[in-house]
Amino acid sequence: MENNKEELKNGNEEQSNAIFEVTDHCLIIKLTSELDHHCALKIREKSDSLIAKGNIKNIIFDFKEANFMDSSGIGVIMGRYKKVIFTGGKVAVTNVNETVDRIFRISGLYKIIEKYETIKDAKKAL
Amino acid sequence: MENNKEELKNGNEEQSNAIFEVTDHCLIIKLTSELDHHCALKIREKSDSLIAKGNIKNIIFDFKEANFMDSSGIGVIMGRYKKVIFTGGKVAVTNVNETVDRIFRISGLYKIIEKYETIKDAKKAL
Amino acid sequence: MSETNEITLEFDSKSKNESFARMVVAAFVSSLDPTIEEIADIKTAVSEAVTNCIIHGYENEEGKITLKCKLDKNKLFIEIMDKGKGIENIKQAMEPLYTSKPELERSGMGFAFMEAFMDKLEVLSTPGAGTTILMEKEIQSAASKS
Amino acid sequence: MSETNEITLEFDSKSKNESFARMVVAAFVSSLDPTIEEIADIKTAVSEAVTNCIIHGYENEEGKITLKCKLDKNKLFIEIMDKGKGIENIKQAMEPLYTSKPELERSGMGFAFMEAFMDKLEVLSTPGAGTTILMEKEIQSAASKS
Ligand SMILES: Nc1ncnc2c1ncn2[C@@H]1O[C@H](COP(=O)(O)OP(=O)(O)O)[C@@H](O)[C@H]1O
Ligand SMILES: Nc1ncnc2c1ncn2[C@@H]1O[C@H](COP(=O)(O)OP(=O)(O)O)[C@@H](O)[C@H]1O
Repeated sequence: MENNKEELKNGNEEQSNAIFEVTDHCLIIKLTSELDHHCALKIREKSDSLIAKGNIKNIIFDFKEANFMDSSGIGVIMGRYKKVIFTGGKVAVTNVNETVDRIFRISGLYKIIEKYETIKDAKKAL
Repeated sequence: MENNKEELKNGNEEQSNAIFEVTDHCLIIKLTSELDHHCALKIREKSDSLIAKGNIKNIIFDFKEANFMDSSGIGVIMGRYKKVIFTGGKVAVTNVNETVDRIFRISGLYKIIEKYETIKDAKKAL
Repeated sequence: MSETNEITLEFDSKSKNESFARMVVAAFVSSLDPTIEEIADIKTAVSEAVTNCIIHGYENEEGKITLKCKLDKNKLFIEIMDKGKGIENIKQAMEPLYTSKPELERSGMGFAFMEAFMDKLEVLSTPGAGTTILMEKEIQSAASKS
Repeated sequence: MSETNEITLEFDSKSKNESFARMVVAAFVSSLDPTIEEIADIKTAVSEAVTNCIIHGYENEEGKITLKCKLDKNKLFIEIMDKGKGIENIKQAMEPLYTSKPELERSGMGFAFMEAFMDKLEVLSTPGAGTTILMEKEIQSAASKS
Protein backbone atom coordinates (compact mmCIF):
# COMPACT_ATOMS: atom_id res chain seq x y z
CA MET A 1 0.00 0.00 0.00
CA GLU A 2 2.66 2.47 1.04
CA ASN A 3 5.30 1.33 -1.43
CA ASN A 4 4.07 3.32 -4.39
CA LYS A 5 4.33 6.50 -2.36
CA GLU A 6 6.46 9.26 -3.78
CA GLU A 7 7.36 12.32 -1.80
CA LEU A 8 8.09 15.44 -3.77
CA LYS A 9 9.23 18.69 -2.29
CA ASN A 10 9.37 21.76 -4.46
CA GLY A 11 12.98 22.22 -3.57
CA ASN A 12 13.85 24.88 -6.12
CA GLU A 13 11.96 27.48 -4.12
CA GLU A 14 13.41 29.78 -1.44
CA GLN A 15 10.89 28.22 0.89
CA SER A 16 8.76 25.26 -0.04
CA ASN A 17 5.01 25.77 0.18
CA ALA A 18 3.87 22.18 0.26
CA ILE A 19 4.87 18.55 0.21
CA PHE A 20 3.19 16.49 -2.51
CA GLU A 21 2.57 12.78 -2.09
CA VAL A 22 0.81 10.33 -4.39
CA THR A 23 -0.50 7.09 -2.86
CA ASP A 24 -3.23 4.80 -4.19
CA HIS A 25 -4.37 7.33 -6.83
CA CYS A 26 -4.75 9.94 -4.15
CA LEU A 27 -2.78 13.21 -4.28
CA ILE A 28 -1.98 14.46 -0.80
CA ILE A 29 -0.93 18.10 -0.63
CA LYS A 30 0.55 18.86 2.77
CA LEU A 31 0.62 22.63 2.96
CA THR A 32 3.67 23.95 4.77
CA SER A 33 2.96 27.67 4.51
CA GLU A 34 0.00 30.01 4.66
CA LEU A 35 -2.32 29.35 1.72
CA ASP A 36 -2.52 32.72 0.00
CA HIS A 37 -2.25 33.81 -3.65
CA HIS A 38 1.55 33.49 -3.66
CA CYS A 39 1.36 29.93 -2.40
CA ALA A 40 -1.71 29.11 -4.53
CA LEU A 41 0.20 29.82 -7.74
CA LYS A 42 2.77 27.19 -6.84
CA ILE A 43 0.29 24.62 -5.58
CA ARG A 44 -1.68 24.99 -8.79
CA GLU A 45 1.34 24.47 -11.04
CA LYS A 46 2.77 21.52 -9.16
CA SER A 47 -0.50 19.70 -8.59
CA ASP A 48 -1.64 20.11 -12.19
CA SER A 49 1.59 18.63 -13.47
CA LEU A 50 1.00 15.63 -11.20
CA ILE A 51 -2.67 15.37 -12.20
CA ALA A 52 -1.63 15.51 -15.85
CA LYS A 53 0.25 12.24 -15.38
CA GLY A 54 -3.19 10.64 -15.22
CA ASN A 55 -3.23 8.36 -12.20
CA ILE A 56 -4.84 10.68 -9.67
CA LYS A 57 -8.46 10.31 -8.60
CA ASN A 58 -8.85 12.11 -5.28
CA ILE A 59 -7.06 15.05 -3.67
CA ILE A 60 -6.47 15.75 0.00
CA PHE A 61 -5.36 19.18 1.16
CA ASP A 62 -3.76 18.86 4.58
CA PHE A 63 -3.70 22.01 6.75
CA LYS A 64 -1.69 20.66 9.69
CA GLU A 65 1.14 23.14 9.04
CA ALA A 66 -1.01 25.88 7.50
CA ASN A 67 -2.91 28.07 9.89
CA PHE A 68 -3.98 30.72 7.41
CA MET A 69 -5.96 30.78 4.19
CA ASP A 70 -7.69 33.50 2.23
CA SER A 71 -9.96 33.55 -0.85
CA SER A 72 -7.03 32.62 -3.11
CA GLY A 73 -6.97 29.33 -1.23
CA ILE A 74 -10.64 28.82 -2.05
CA GLY A 75 -9.76 29.43 -5.70
CA VAL A 76 -6.99 26.87 -5.84
CA ILE A 77 -9.08 24.20 -4.09
CA MET A 78 -12.10 24.86 -6.36
CA GLY A 79 -9.80 24.71 -9.38
CA ARG A 80 -8.46 21.27 -8.42
CA TYR A 81 -11.99 20.12 -7.55
CA LYS A 82 -13.10 20.96 -11.11
CA LYS A 83 -10.21 18.85 -12.45
CA VAL A 84 -11.03 15.65 -10.60
CA ILE A 85 -14.84 15.83 -10.47
CA PHE A 86 -15.18 14.77 -14.12
CA THR A 87 -13.49 11.45 -13.47
CA GLY A 88 -15.55 10.85 -10.33
CA GLY A 89 -12.86 12.09 -7.97
CA LYS A 90 -13.31 13.93 -4.69
CA VAL A 91 -11.53 16.61 -2.73
CA ALA A 92 -11.06 16.55 1.03
CA VAL A 93 -9.40 18.80 3.61
CA THR A 94 -7.77 17.58 6.82
CA ASN A 95 -6.32 18.95 10.04
CA VAL A 96 -8.24 22.19 9.56
CA ASN A 97 -7.86 24.64 12.45
CA GLU A 98 -10.56 27.04 13.64
CA THR A 99 -9.29 29.96 11.55
CA VAL A 100 -9.20 28.03 8.29
CA ASP A 101 -12.46 26.28 9.12
CA ARG A 102 -14.21 29.64 9.36
CA ILE A 103 -13.03 30.52 5.85
CA PHE A 104 -14.38 27.23 4.50
CA ARG A 105 -17.70 27.74 6.24
CA ILE A 106 -18.17 31.32 5.07
CA SER A 107 -17.20 30.45 1.51
CA GLY A 108 -19.67 27.58 1.33
CA LEU A 109 -16.92 25.25 0.13
CA TYR A 110 -18.06 22.46 2.45
CA LYS A 111 -20.95 21.94 0.04
CA ILE A 112 -18.56 20.35 -2.42
CA ILE A 113 -15.61 19.13 -0.34
CA GLU A 114 -15.41 16.97 2.75
CA LYS A 115 -13.55 17.71 5.97
CA TYR A 116 -11.81 14.96 7.97
CA GLU A 117 -9.76 14.97 11.15
CA THR A 118 -6.68 13.31 9.71
CA ILE A 119 -5.22 12.28 6.38
CA LYS A 120 -5.79 8.65 7.38
CA ASP A 121 -9.49 9.28 8.01
CA ALA A 122 -9.81 11.02 4.66
CA LYS A 123 -8.07 8.23 2.76
CA LYS A 124 -10.31 5.65 4.35
CA ALA A 125 -13.47 7.60 3.54
CA LEU A 126 -12.70 8.73 0.00
CA MET B 1 12.94 31.07 53.05
CA GLU B 2 10.23 31.35 50.43
CA ASN B 3 7.59 32.92 52.63
CA ASN B 4 8.81 36.50 52.33
CA LYS B 5 8.48 36.29 48.58
CA GLU B 6 6.30 38.86 46.90
CA GLU B 7 5.37 38.64 43.28
CA LEU B 8 4.55 41.89 41.54
CA LYS B 9 3.36 42.21 37.98
CA ASN B 10 3.19 45.61 36.37
CA GLY B 11 -0.42 45.00 35.53
CA ASN B 12 -1.36 48.52 34.48
CA GLU B 13 0.49 48.08 31.19
CA GLU B 14 -0.95 46.86 27.88
CA GLN B 15 1.61 44.11 28.13
CA SER B 16 3.78 43.49 31.13
CA ASN B 17 7.51 43.54 30.55
CA ALA B 18 8.70 41.73 33.62
CA ILE B 19 7.76 39.96 36.82
CA PHE B 20 9.45 41.33 39.95
CA GLU B 21 10.12 39.15 42.97
CA VAL B 22 11.92 39.95 46.20
CA THR B 23 13.27 37.05 48.24
CA ASP B 24 16.04 37.09 50.86
CA HIS B 25 17.14 40.65 49.96
CA CYS B 26 17.47 39.60 46.35
CA LEU B 27 15.46 41.30 43.61
CA ILE B 28 14.65 38.89 40.81
CA ILE B 29 13.54 40.52 37.58
CA LYS B 30 12.06 37.92 35.25
CA LEU B 31 11.96 39.61 31.88
CA THR B 32 8.89 38.66 29.88
CA SER B 33 9.54 40.71 26.77
CA GLU B 34 12.47 41.76 24.61
CA LEU B 35 14.78 44.02 26.61
CA ASP B 36 14.94 47.17 24.51
CA HIS B 37 14.66 50.88 25.34
CA HIS B 38 10.86 50.69 25.67
CA CYS B 39 11.09 47.85 28.16
CA ALA B 40 14.16 49.34 29.89
CA LEU B 41 12.24 52.47 30.86
CA LYS B 42 9.72 50.37 32.74
CA ILE B 43 12.23 48.03 34.34
CA ARG B 44 14.18 51.03 35.57
CA GLU B 45 11.17 52.70 37.15
CA LYS B 46 9.78 49.60 38.82
CA SER B 47 13.08 48.24 40.10
CA ASP B 48 14.21 51.59 41.48
CA SER B 49 11.01 51.95 43.45
CA LEU B 50 11.64 48.50 44.92
CA ILE B 51 15.31 49.26 45.61
CA ALA B 52 14.26 52.52 47.31
CA LYS B 53 12.44 50.47 49.93
CA GLY B 54 15.87 49.57 51.19
CA ASN B 55 15.95 45.82 51.70
CA ILE B 56 17.56 44.78 48.44
CA LYS B 57 21.18 43.69 48.20
CA ASN B 58 21.53 41.69 44.99
CA ILE B 59 19.71 41.72 41.67
CA ILE B 60 19.11 38.87 39.25
CA PHE B 61 17.96 39.53 35.70
CA ASP B 62 16.37 36.37 34.32
CA PHE B 63 16.28 36.04 30.52
CA LYS B 64 14.29 32.81 30.27
CA GLU B 65 11.43 34.56 28.45
CA ALA B 66 13.53 37.27 26.81
CA ASN B 67 15.40 36.28 23.70
CA PHE B 68 16.45 39.74 22.61
CA MET B 69 18.43 42.60 24.11
CA ASP B 70 20.11 45.67 22.67
CA SER B 71 22.36 48.38 24.13
CA SER B 72 19.45 49.87 26.08
CA GLY B 73 19.42 46.62 28.04
CA ILE B 74 23.10 47.11 28.84
CA GLY B 75 22.22 50.58 30.10
CA VAL B 76 19.48 49.42 32.43
CA ILE B 77 21.60 46.60 33.89
CA MET B 78 24.60 48.93 34.39
CA GLY B 79 22.31 51.45 36.02
CA ARG B 80 21.01 48.93 38.57
CA TYR B 81 24.56 47.65 39.10
CA LYS B 82 25.64 51.15 40.10
CA LYS B 83 22.81 51.27 42.63
CA VAL B 84 23.66 48.08 44.51
CA ILE B 85 27.48 48.11 44.23
CA PHE B 86 27.80 50.79 46.96
CA THR B 87 26.16 48.56 49.51
CA GLY B 88 28.24 45.56 48.48
CA GLY B 89 25.56 44.06 46.28
CA LYS B 90 25.97 42.12 43.06
CA VAL B 91 24.15 41.71 39.78
CA ALA B 92 23.69 38.40 38.00
CA VAL B 93 22.01 37.24 34.81
CA THR B 94 20.41 33.84 34.31
CA ASN B 95 18.95 31.69 31.53
CA VAL B 96 20.81 33.70 28.93
CA ASN B 97 20.42 32.40 25.38
CA GLU B 98 23.10 32.56 22.69
CA THR B 99 21.79 35.81 21.18
CA VAL B 100 21.71 37.70 24.45
CA ASP B 101 24.99 36.15 25.56
CA ARG B 102 26.71 37.61 22.51
CA ILE B 103 25.50 41.09 23.46
CA PHE B 104 26.88 40.66 26.98
CA ARG B 105 30.21 39.42 25.66
CA ILE B 106 30.65 42.20 23.11
CA SER B 107 29.67 44.87 25.62
CA GLY B 108 32.17 43.62 28.20
CA LEU B 109 29.44 43.49 30.83
CA TYR B 110 30.63 40.11 32.09
CA LYS B 111 33.51 41.98 33.71
CA ILE B 112 31.13 43.34 36.33
CA ILE B 113 28.21 40.91 36.39
CA GLU B 114 28.04 37.13 36.74
CA LYS B 115 26.17 34.68 34.55
CA TYR B 116 24.47 31.57 35.99
CA GLU B 117 22.44 28.80 34.42
CA THR B 118 19.38 29.19 36.61
CA ILE B 119 17.93 31.59 39.16
CA LYS B 120 18.54 28.92 41.82
CA ASP B 121 22.24 28.73 40.93
CA ALA B 122 22.52 32.50 41.05
CA LYS B 123 20.81 32.78 44.42
CA LYS B 124 23.09 30.14 45.87
CA ALA B 125 26.24 31.82 44.55
CA LEU B 126 25.44 35.46 45.31
CA MET C 1 2.11 58.68 25.41
CA SER C 2 -0.67 59.74 23.03
CA GLU C 3 -3.27 57.15 22.18
CA THR C 4 -2.89 57.10 18.41
CA ASN C 5 -0.19 55.36 16.45
CA GLU C 6 0.22 55.47 12.71
CA ILE C 7 2.33 53.76 10.08
CA THR C 8 2.67 54.02 6.33
CA LEU C 9 4.29 51.20 4.42
CA GLU C 10 5.10 51.24 0.74
CA PHE C 11 6.14 48.00 -0.91
CA ASP C 12 6.59 46.39 -4.30
CA SER C 13 3.63 44.71 -5.97
CA LYS C 14 4.95 41.16 -5.67
CA SER C 15 3.07 38.11 -4.46
CA LYS C 16 5.70 37.26 -1.86
CA ASN C 17 4.88 40.55 -0.14
CA GLU C 18 1.34 39.37 0.63
CA SER C 19 2.53 37.47 3.67
CA PHE C 20 4.86 40.34 4.56
CA ALA C 21 1.95 42.80 4.59
CA ARG C 22 -0.06 40.45 6.81
CA MET C 23 2.84 40.14 9.25
CA VAL C 24 3.30 43.90 9.41
CA VAL C 25 -0.34 44.53 10.27
CA ALA C 26 -0.35 41.70 12.81
CA ALA C 27 2.77 43.17 14.44
CA PHE C 28 1.23 46.63 14.41
CA VAL C 29 -1.91 45.61 16.29
CA SER C 30 -0.09 43.26 18.67
CA SER C 31 0.24 46.00 21.31
CA LEU C 32 -3.55 45.82 21.77
CA ASP C 33 -3.30 42.12 22.57
CA PRO C 34 -6.01 41.05 20.10
CA THR C 35 -7.51 37.56 20.12
CA ILE C 36 -6.35 34.93 17.64
CA GLU C 37 -9.64 35.33 15.82
CA GLU C 38 -9.27 39.10 15.57
CA ILE C 39 -5.75 38.73 14.17
CA ALA C 40 -6.99 36.16 11.66
CA ASP C 41 -9.82 38.48 10.57
CA ILE C 42 -7.43 41.37 10.01
CA LYS C 43 -4.81 39.26 8.24
CA THR C 44 -7.44 37.86 5.88
CA ALA C 45 -8.84 41.28 5.01
CA VAL C 46 -5.34 42.69 4.40
CA SER C 47 -4.40 39.68 2.33
CA GLU C 48 -7.46 40.10 0.11
CA ALA C 49 -6.89 43.80 -0.49
CA VAL C 50 -3.15 43.45 -1.15
CA THR C 51 -3.67 40.48 -3.47
CA ASN C 52 -6.20 42.52 -5.43
CA CYS C 53 -3.69 45.34 -5.92
CA ILE C 54 -1.18 42.83 -7.33
CA ILE C 55 -3.53 40.83 -9.56
CA HIS C 56 -6.16 43.35 -10.59
CA GLY C 57 -4.62 46.78 -9.94
CA TYR C 58 -1.23 46.13 -11.49
CA GLU C 59 -2.11 42.90 -13.33
CA ASN C 60 1.15 41.33 -12.18
CA GLU C 61 3.24 44.17 -13.60
CA GLU C 62 5.53 46.31 -11.43
CA GLY C 63 3.98 48.84 -9.12
CA LYS C 64 3.93 50.18 -5.59
CA ILE C 65 1.35 49.37 -2.95
CA THR C 66 0.74 51.65 0.02
CA LEU C 67 -0.55 50.31 3.32
CA LYS C 68 -1.53 52.73 6.07
CA CYS C 69 -2.55 51.60 9.52
CA LYS C 70 -3.75 53.75 12.34
CA LEU C 71 -4.72 52.83 15.85
CA ASP C 72 -6.93 55.25 17.72
CA LYS C 73 -7.53 53.76 21.15
CA ASN C 74 -8.83 50.31 20.28
CA LYS C 75 -9.97 51.12 16.76
CA LEU C 76 -7.88 50.00 13.80
CA PHE C 77 -8.03 51.88 10.50
CA ILE C 78 -6.47 50.33 7.42
CA GLU C 79 -5.97 51.92 4.04
CA ILE C 80 -4.59 49.91 1.11
CA MET C 81 -3.87 51.74 -2.11
CA ASP C 82 -2.60 51.00 -5.60
CA LYS C 83 -2.05 53.29 -8.56
CA GLY C 84 -3.13 50.62 -11.01
CA LYS C 85 -5.96 50.26 -13.48
CA GLY C 86 -8.84 51.05 -11.16
CA ILE C 87 -12.37 49.64 -11.11
CA GLU C 88 -15.00 50.66 -13.71
CA ASN C 89 -18.01 49.34 -11.83
CA ILE C 90 -17.48 49.21 -8.08
CA LYS C 91 -20.97 47.89 -7.34
CA GLN C 92 -20.49 44.92 -9.65
CA ALA C 93 -16.95 44.32 -8.37
CA MET C 94 -18.25 44.03 -4.83
CA GLU C 95 -20.89 41.44 -5.66
CA PRO C 96 -20.04 38.11 -4.04
CA LEU C 97 -18.53 35.63 -6.53
CA TYR C 98 -17.98 38.30 -9.20
CA THR C 99 -14.49 38.16 -10.64
CA SER C 100 -13.01 39.67 -13.77
CA LYS C 101 -10.25 37.07 -13.78
CA PRO C 102 -11.80 33.57 -13.63
CA GLU C 103 -8.88 32.29 -15.72
CA LEU C 104 -6.61 33.02 -12.75
CA GLU C 105 -8.86 30.88 -10.53
CA ARG C 106 -10.10 33.88 -8.59
CA SER C 107 -13.07 32.97 -6.45
CA GLY C 108 -14.64 36.43 -6.42
CA MET C 109 -14.84 36.29 -2.64
CA GLY C 110 -12.23 38.93 -1.79
CA PHE C 111 -14.58 41.83 -1.09
CA ALA C 112 -17.05 39.50 0.67
CA PHE C 113 -14.28 38.42 3.06
CA MET C 114 -13.18 42.01 3.70
CA GLU C 115 -16.79 42.86 4.57
CA ALA C 116 -17.25 39.78 6.72
CA PHE C 117 -14.09 40.22 8.75
CA MET C 118 -13.96 43.98 9.24
CA ASP C 119 -16.53 46.34 10.77
CA LYS C 120 -16.46 48.76 7.83
CA LEU C 121 -15.33 48.60 4.22
CA GLU C 122 -15.16 51.42 1.69
CA VAL C 123 -13.88 51.17 -1.88
CA LEU C 124 -12.67 54.25 -3.74
CA SER C 125 -11.49 53.86 -7.31
CA THR C 126 -10.82 55.87 -10.43
CA PRO C 127 -10.36 53.91 -13.67
CA GLY C 128 -6.83 54.45 -14.93
CA ALA C 129 -5.68 56.02 -11.66
CA GLY C 130 -6.00 53.37 -8.99
CA THR C 131 -7.94 51.96 -6.09
CA THR C 132 -8.05 52.68 -2.37
CA ILE C 133 -9.61 50.31 0.15
CA LEU C 134 -10.59 51.71 3.56
CA MET C 135 -11.35 49.34 6.42
CA GLU C 136 -12.10 49.70 10.11
CA LYS C 137 -12.22 47.28 12.99
CA GLU C 138 -12.60 47.64 16.72
CA ILE C 139 -10.26 45.43 18.71
CA GLN C 140 -11.98 44.09 21.81
CA SER C 141 -8.65 43.76 23.54
CA ALA C 142 -8.22 40.85 25.90
CA ALA C 143 -8.11 43.27 28.84
CA SER C 144 -11.51 44.87 28.24
CA LYS C 145 -13.08 41.45 27.68
CA SER C 146 -12.19 39.74 30.92
CA MET D 1 10.20 37.70 -10.53
CA SER D 2 12.91 40.35 -10.32
CA GLU D 3 15.53 39.87 -7.67
CA THR D 4 15.12 43.09 -5.76
CA ASN D 5 12.43 43.93 -3.26
CA GLU D 6 12.02 47.25 -1.52
CA ILE D 7 9.91 48.67 1.28
CA THR D 8 9.53 52.07 2.90
CA LEU D 9 7.94 52.32 6.31
CA GLU D 10 7.12 55.55 8.08
CA PHE D 11 6.10 55.38 11.72
CA ASP D 12 5.66 57.53 14.80
CA SER D 13 8.62 58.20 17.06
CA LYS D 14 7.33 56.17 20.01
CA SER D 15 9.26 53.65 22.05
CA LYS D 16 6.65 50.94 21.54
CA ASN D 17 7.45 51.06 17.82
CA GLU D 18 11.00 49.86 18.44
CA SER D 19 9.84 46.27 18.61
CA PHE D 20 7.49 46.86 15.69
CA ALA D 21 10.37 48.09 13.51
CA ARG D 22 12.41 45.01 14.44
CA MET D 23 9.54 42.71 13.54
CA VAL D 24 9.03 44.40 10.19
CA VAL D 25 12.66 44.00 9.20
CA ALA D 26 12.73 40.39 10.42
CA ALA D 27 9.60 39.66 8.37
CA PHE D 28 11.09 41.41 5.36
CA VAL D 29 14.26 39.29 5.29
CA SER D 30 12.49 36.05 6.18
CA SER D 31 12.12 35.09 2.51
CA LEU D 32 15.92 34.64 2.40
CA ASP D 33 15.72 32.12 5.24
CA PRO D 34 18.43 33.78 7.37
CA THR D 35 19.97 32.06 10.37
CA ILE D 36 18.83 32.92 13.90
CA GLU D 37 22.11 34.75 14.41
CA GLU D 38 21.68 36.81 11.24
CA ILE D 39 18.17 37.80 12.29
CA ALA D 40 19.42 38.76 15.75
CA ASP D 41 22.22 40.87 14.24
CA ILE D 42 19.80 42.74 12.01
CA LYS D 43 17.20 43.23 14.74
CA THR D 44 19.83 44.62 17.10
CA ALA D 45 21.18 47.08 14.54
CA VAL D 46 17.67 48.26 13.63
CA SER D 47 16.75 48.57 17.28
CA GLU D 48 19.80 50.76 17.98
CA ALA D 49 19.18 53.09 15.06
CA VAL D 50 15.44 53.45 15.72
CA THR D 51 15.98 54.01 19.44
CA ASN D 52 18.48 56.75 18.60
CA CYS D 53 15.93 58.53 16.41
CA ILE D 54 13.46 58.50 19.31
CA ILE D 55 15.82 59.48 22.13
CA HIS D 56 18.42 61.64 20.41
CA GLY D 57 16.84 62.74 17.13
CA TYR D 58 13.44 63.74 18.48
CA GLU D 59 14.36 63.77 22.20
CA ASN D 60 11.12 61.96 23.02
CA GLU D 61 9.00 64.57 21.27
CA GLU D 62 6.67 63.72 18.37
CA GLY D 63 8.21 62.96 15.01
CA LYS D 64 8.26 60.55 12.10
CA ILE D 65 10.87 57.88 11.49
CA THR D 66 11.45 56.42 8.04
CA LEU D 67 12.79 52.91 7.58
CA LYS D 68 13.75 51.70 4.12
CA CYS D 69 14.80 48.15 3.40
CA LYS D 70 16.00 46.75 0.14
CA LEU D 71 16.99 43.24 -0.80
CA ASP D 72 19.20 42.84 -3.83
CA LYS D 73 19.79 39.12 -4.23
CA ASN D 74 21.15 38.19 -0.81
CA LYS D 75 22.25 41.68 0.19
CA LEU D 76 20.18 43.68 2.64
CA PHE D 77 20.29 47.48 2.62
CA ILE D 78 18.73 49.39 5.50
CA GLU D 79 18.18 53.13 5.79
CA ILE D 80 16.81 54.67 8.98
CA MET D 81 16.07 58.37 8.96
CA ASP D 82 14.79 61.00 11.33
CA LYS D 83 14.19 64.72 10.81
CA GLY D 84 15.29 65.56 14.31
CA LYS D 85 18.11 67.57 15.82
CA GLY D 86 20.99 65.93 13.98
CA ILE D 87 24.54 65.25 15.14
CA GLU D 88 27.14 68.03 15.50
CA ASN D 89 30.18 65.79 15.71
CA ILE D 90 29.67 62.45 13.99
CA LYS D 91 33.18 61.17 14.74
CA GLN D 92 32.73 61.73 18.46
CA ALA D 93 29.19 60.29 18.39
CA MET D 94 30.52 57.08 16.89
CA GLU D 95 33.18 56.56 19.54
CA PRO D 96 32.39 53.50 21.64
CA LEU D 97 30.90 54.44 25.03
CA TYR D 98 30.29 58.05 24.03
CA THR D 99 26.80 59.21 24.89
CA SER D 100 25.29 62.67 25.12
CA LYS D 101 22.55 61.37 27.43
CA PRO D 102 24.15 59.53 30.36
CA GLU D 103 21.25 60.71 32.55
CA LEU D 104 18.99 58.45 30.48
CA GLU D 105 21.28 55.48 31.22
CA ARG D 106 22.48 55.28 27.67
CA SER D 107 25.46 52.99 27.37
CA GLY D 108 27.00 54.68 24.33
CA MET D 109 27.22 51.33 22.58
CA GLY D 110 24.58 51.88 19.90
CA PHE D 111 26.89 52.71 17.02
CA ALA D 112 29.40 50.07 18.14
CA PHE D 113 26.65 47.42 17.94
CA MET D 114 25.52 48.61 14.52
CA GLU D 115 29.11 48.31 13.31
CA ALA D 116 29.63 44.93 14.95
CA PHE D 117 26.47 43.35 13.59
CA MET D 118 26.30 44.76 10.07
CA ASP D 119 28.85 44.63 7.24
CA LYS D 120 28.73 48.36 6.59
CA LEU D 121 27.59 51.44 8.51
CA GLU D 122 27.37 55.02 7.30
CA VAL D 123 26.07 57.99 9.28
CA LEU D 124 24.81 61.10 7.51
CA SER D 125 23.63 64.00 9.62
CA THR D 126 22.91 67.71 9.40
CA PRO D 127 22.47 69.55 12.70
CA GLY D 128 18.94 70.89 12.87
CA ALA D 129 17.79 68.80 9.91
CA GLY D 130 18.13 65.17 10.91
CA THR D 131 20.11 61.97 10.70
CA THR D 132 20.23 59.08 8.25
CA ILE D 133 21.83 55.74 9.05
CA LEU D 134 22.79 53.47 6.17
CA MET D 135 23.61 49.83 6.83
CA GLU D 136 24.36 46.80 4.70
CA LYS D 137 24.54 43.10 5.38
CA GLU D 138 24.93 40.05 3.22
CA ILE D 139 22.63 37.19 4.19
CA GLN D 140 24.39 33.86 3.84
CA SER D 141 21.08 32.13 3.32
CA ALA D 142 20.75 28.62 4.69
CA ALA D 143 20.62 27.24 1.15
CA SER D 144 23.94 28.66 -0.01
CA LYS D 145 25.61 27.48 3.18
CA SER D 146 24.79 23.80 3.03
N1 LIG E 1 -7.25 46.89 -6.57
C1 LIG E 1 -8.06 46.61 -7.62
N2 LIG E 1 -7.83 47.15 -8.84
C2 LIG E 1 -8.63 46.86 -9.89
N3 LIG E 1 -9.68 46.04 -9.82
C3 LIG E 1 -9.97 45.46 -8.64
C4 LIG E 1 -9.18 45.71 -7.48
N4 LIG E 1 -9.71 45.01 -6.45
C5 LIG E 1 -10.78 44.36 -6.95
N5 LIG E 1 -10.95 44.62 -8.27
C6 LIG E 1 -12.04 44.10 -9.14
O1 LIG E 1 -13.07 43.58 -8.32
C7 LIG E 1 -13.31 42.23 -8.62
C8 LIG E 1 -13.77 41.47 -7.39
O2 LIG E 1 -12.74 41.43 -6.42
P1 LIG E 1 -12.74 40.29 -5.34
O3 LIG E 1 -14.06 40.25 -4.66
O4 LIG E 1 -11.57 40.49 -4.45
O5 LIG E 1 -12.58 38.94 -6.15
P2 LIG E 1 -11.36 38.29 -6.96
O6 LIG E 1 -10.09 38.94 -6.49
O7 LIG E 1 -11.42 36.86 -6.57
O8 LIG E 1 -11.60 38.55 -8.40
C9 LIG E 1 -12.03 41.72 -9.21
O9 LIG E 1 -12.20 40.58 -10.02
C10 LIG E 1 -11.57 42.95 -10.01
O10 LIG E 1 -12.24 43.02 -11.24
N1 LIG F 1 19.44 59.90 15.37
C1 LIG F 1 20.26 60.67 16.13
N2 LIG F 1 20.01 61.99 16.25
C2 LIG F 1 20.81 62.79 17.01
N3 LIG F 1 21.88 62.32 17.69
C3 LIG F 1 22.18 61.02 17.59
C4 LIG F 1 21.40 60.13 16.83
N4 LIG F 1 21.94 58.89 16.92
C5 LIG F 1 23.02 59.03 17.73
N5 LIG F 1 23.18 60.29 18.13
C6 LIG F 1 24.26 60.81 19.01
O1 LIG F 1 25.29 59.83 19.03
C7 LIG F 1 25.57 59.45 20.39
C8 LIG F 1 26.03 58.02 20.43
O2 LIG F 1 25.02 57.14 20.01
P1 LIG F 1 25.03 55.62 20.47
O3 LIG F 1 26.36 55.03 20.14
O4 LIG F 1 23.85 54.94 19.86
O5 LIG F 1 24.89 55.66 22.04
P2 LIG F 1 23.67 56.03 22.99
O6 LIG F 1 22.38 55.93 22.23
O7 LIG F 1 23.74 55.00 24.06
O8 LIG F 1 23.90 57.43 23.48
C9 LIG F 1 24.28 59.70 21.12
O9 LIG F 1 24.49 59.84 22.50
C10 LIG F 1 23.81 60.99 20.46
O10 LIG F 1 24.47 62.11 20.96
